[in-house]
Amino acid sequence: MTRIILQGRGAIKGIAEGRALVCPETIMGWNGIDAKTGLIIEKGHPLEGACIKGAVLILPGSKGSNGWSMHFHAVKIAQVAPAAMVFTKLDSKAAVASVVLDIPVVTDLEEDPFAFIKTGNWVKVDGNEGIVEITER
Amino acid sequence: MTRIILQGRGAIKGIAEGRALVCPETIMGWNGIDAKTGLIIEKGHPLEGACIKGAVLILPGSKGSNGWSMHFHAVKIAQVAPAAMVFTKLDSKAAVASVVLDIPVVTDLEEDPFAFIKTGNWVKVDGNEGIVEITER
Amino acid sequence: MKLTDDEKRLLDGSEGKLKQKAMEFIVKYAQVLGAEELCQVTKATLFCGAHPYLEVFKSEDIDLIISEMCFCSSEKVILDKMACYCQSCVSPMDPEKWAHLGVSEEEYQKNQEFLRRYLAAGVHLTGTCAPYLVGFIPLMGEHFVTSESSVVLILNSLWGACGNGDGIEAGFCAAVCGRTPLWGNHIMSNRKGTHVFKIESRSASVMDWGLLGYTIGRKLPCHAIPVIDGNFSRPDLHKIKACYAAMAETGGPEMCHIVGITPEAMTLDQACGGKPPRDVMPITEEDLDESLADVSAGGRGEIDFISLGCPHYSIEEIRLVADFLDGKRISSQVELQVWTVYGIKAIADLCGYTEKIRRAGGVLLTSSCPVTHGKIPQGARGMAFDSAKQAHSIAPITSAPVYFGSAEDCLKSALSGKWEGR
Amino acid sequence: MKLTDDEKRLLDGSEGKLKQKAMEFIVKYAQVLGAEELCQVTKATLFCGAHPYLEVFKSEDIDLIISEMCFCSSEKVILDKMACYCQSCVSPMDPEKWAHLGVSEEEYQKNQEFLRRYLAAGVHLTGTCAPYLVGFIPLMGEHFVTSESSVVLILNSLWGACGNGDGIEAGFCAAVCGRTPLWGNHIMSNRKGTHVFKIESRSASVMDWGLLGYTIGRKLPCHAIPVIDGNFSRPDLHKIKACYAAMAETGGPEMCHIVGITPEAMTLDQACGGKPPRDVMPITEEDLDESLADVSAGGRGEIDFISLGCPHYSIEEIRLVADFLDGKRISSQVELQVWTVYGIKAIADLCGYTEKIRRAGGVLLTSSCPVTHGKIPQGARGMAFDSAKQAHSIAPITSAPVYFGSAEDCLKSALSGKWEGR
Ligand code: F3S
Ligand code: F3S
Repeated sequence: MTRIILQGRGAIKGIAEGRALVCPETIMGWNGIDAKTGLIIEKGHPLEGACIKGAVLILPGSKGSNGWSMHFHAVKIAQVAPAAMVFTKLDSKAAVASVVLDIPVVTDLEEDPFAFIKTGNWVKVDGNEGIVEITER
Repeated sequence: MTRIILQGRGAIKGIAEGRALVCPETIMGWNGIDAKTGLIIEKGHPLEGACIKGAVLILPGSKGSNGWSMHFHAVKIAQVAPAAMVFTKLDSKAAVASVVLDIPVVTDLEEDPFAFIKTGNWVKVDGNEGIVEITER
Repeated sequence: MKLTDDEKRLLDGSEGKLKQKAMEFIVKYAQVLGAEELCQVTKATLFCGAHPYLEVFKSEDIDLIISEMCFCSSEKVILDKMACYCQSCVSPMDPEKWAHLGVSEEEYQKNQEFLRRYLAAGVHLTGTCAPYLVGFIPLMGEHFVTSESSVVLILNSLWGACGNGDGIEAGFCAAVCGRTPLWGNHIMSNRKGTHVFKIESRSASVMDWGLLGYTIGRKLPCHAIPVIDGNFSRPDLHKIKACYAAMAETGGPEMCHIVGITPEAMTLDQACGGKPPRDVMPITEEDLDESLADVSAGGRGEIDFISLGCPHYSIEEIRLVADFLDGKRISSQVELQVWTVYGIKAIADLCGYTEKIRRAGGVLLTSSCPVTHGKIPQGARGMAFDSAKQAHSIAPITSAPVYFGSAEDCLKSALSGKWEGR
Repeated sequence: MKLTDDEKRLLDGSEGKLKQKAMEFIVKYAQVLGAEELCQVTKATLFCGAHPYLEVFKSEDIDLIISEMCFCSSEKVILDKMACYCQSCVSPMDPEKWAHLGVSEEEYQKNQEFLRRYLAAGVHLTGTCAPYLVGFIPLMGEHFVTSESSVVLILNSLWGACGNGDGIEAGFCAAVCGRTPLWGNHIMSNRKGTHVFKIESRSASVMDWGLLGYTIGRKLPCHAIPVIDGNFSRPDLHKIKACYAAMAETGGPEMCHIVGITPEAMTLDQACGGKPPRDVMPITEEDLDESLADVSAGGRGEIDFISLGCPHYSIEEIRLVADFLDGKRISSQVELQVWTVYGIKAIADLCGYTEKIRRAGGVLLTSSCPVTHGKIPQGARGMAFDSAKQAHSIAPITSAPVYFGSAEDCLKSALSGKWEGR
């Protein structure tokens, strides 16, 4: 069991942990996530069928419609929200989704998170300190 | 009796002569000329009440609405058109009015026509050669 | 003159008599200007309808009238097809509420007959002097023609599109053959500012911007391109259209840079093309007051005619009127007209704004304006407008005192029947 | 974070609970971004109506729904007044022909109830994803928010106005407190191109430009700003909106320079801010063909649903459809929808375009689109669109083959009932 620590900027405060869902191509909002179940439904997405509930999403940013945040909002209301999120870099849609979800978010990491985090890793996101801690197991 | 010759560019061909109406501030189209009589009706214009029929208009250019040419067009249909026109410099509205009236027009004079031509002078406009000939009497 | 093969075909009649006549006009126009080639026109607003100026041409044959008055052709040509995206400008009446304006059935039918000709040839009946409010959006460097002077200023200055003031006939000819002389504003390097106006006056309200435009138009020599610089507060589209409409009324500019706002004027230096301006003039509070005194009768005289919406109102401007009037009732002696685009009125209907204005005693009208229809009340005791352009154009054709003020001044006056502005 | 005194008052509740909640959201949003101050928002398009995404929130109390879903406030706040010029974006139905779409009376009433709330607070019910077609015109440097991704691209790129993609909640909050973080596209120096696309492919038609946008969106990395350069033929607004809508669908850009056309990109060098781009990619015929194969099923399958007007059609685009269909009759198996803005449809009514489309068997609708209302026919055998965006968004929610082609391809298919495009 190795433990890796990445330093970044805490965008939303709080500490949470969960299983990583790593999406190097990000997820679409519209037709990307089923609001009621939290399942990834984007056609051809490597994680199609995975559930974001309680997971730690590792994303480069957002894509597609200006409704990106609203789909995460719906997911939150349906109580299938992720536990935390890590962004390579924030764009405005990703930032709004972060505020809406109000879960720990870290961004602007000193190293590329996609080089260190694999789907299934246990990841702890500390939005207070801007730290992402990865446990491979 | 002196005779002065100004050289310019012939914009519309043909030769015509008449009494000069000199308008250093030009004339408005809309509310500037009465289409049926050819009378200058612009309030406060130095030549208010003068008739453009058969006259040689000396103008710096156009002013006001894009309907400038259409008022001269109406004047032409009503057979109260001027005989010729002299412009310091053509703008697009003055050029369209020139085409519409299809009377001799000279522009781009080597000297300032307002320095040489007074209302009432007899002026011959030669659009073929680009010459304006002024007879003071 | 350099003509392309397509242009030669238009000129030699291969594309029909109409296009030939139009092309002949455009080529002659180009020669008068000294232009060496033509450019392609892709958008046009045209002065369609049974306008009073057509009455000098005595004929019952509408095709003959159009041939002569639009295409300068004494030979009859049939207007069958436009070459580009065309919209109609204002006509002399509202397409539905014409009777309200005192238009006779006969006048209405005649106007309809004209409009139907243009429609059949492909001209959208938008009926507006604010075509940009319903999607008339040329891009930077795109060539347009228009029958409305404020539209020339707005599209050139705000969007970097290219158009000259031309004239009604040149507009029709260009729209039919798809060409206009490559001259003036159609050449980017000709569009540099020559006269800089340093704003030192107020510039907060739509009314302030109307007075600014009026003042600049007054002070500007012929053939000059003004640059608005100095201490002004950032305008929006409503202020810009009030400003440019007034400016085109008192002066002749077709391009007006606003430093930091219009795209060819991100800096003063860019606006002037890196050259020193020919003149730099301040615009002071006193200048604005002088303009106000020029365009508006002072005092608290009786008002019985008020018209808002010059250039035509946007949906937001209509809402401000509707909100002001909501639950109020205007003076019974006052006729209050609010002018907009047909399509924008539809949105106002849906939003309930039209009804709020109606209940208060006013009326929302489209596709014309008092200056254009000319049916202003005889023997009015006083008229008020929130447009310096409209006030300035109406003054010579009425003996009533004409007042200019803000929309709110006008609305307050509608309630009291007396001028409530400055 | 630097807040002005006015902003502090908004935040401390002096301006009421609603503005406080909105301001709290905006400040938090700014902090997440790392923005140091806010800027003033003067124009907004907002996602109003009883949208399906709201259904996760189980409540009959519309104020509670709006509080949570628009303002992220679990406490009830009353939406009483917007702080700037606001228009509604698409809602899930046509305001008049909703029954035609299979919307129930109950759904209609619920939508109306939502819309009335927004209207009362000052939101114009324009109901469109093409707000610029009815006068939504921010100037260069003016700050706007919008719920529609193609609008972000168009207003930033074409007019130099300033907006980010944000999100629905951020849009509502900004429109209510009049502020948004001064970050991203709101800062002129952040808007420089990073990735240059050299066009080597066809670029003549609206369809070509749709494929261009689709392709650039596919190829573009996250957080990049594309620059269109190379050999393309000059686009007009119709081509631009097809291009940008597709680009925002397949990628995430919010600014896209077009060299020589968009005002911040008069030269390639200006577009890139004088720096070498991070990448230069060609766009070839093969790229466009690949995109076409990706977005459109091939072959000549049966078609029973066709929708045009994404983004909403302009009056000119409607006329082209009306002229094509005039005197023809579409296949009885085909439902042909043409979508536009409510105000533009009014002009189409006046011009007789609506009637020509109706007589041919099609229908002109407003204020929504198939992607938004979701009422696409169950068990359709094939669907066709002239928008790469619409085709791409519909594909995942239907099992029918989805075709993309030109408007003409779609109209020919409407006549034959079979796909007539490539
Ligand atoms: S045409 Fe329009 S610009 Fe004013 S004078 Fe009439 S409302
Ligand atoms: S909202 Fe508009 S942009 Fe297209 S997907 Fe619908 S028509």
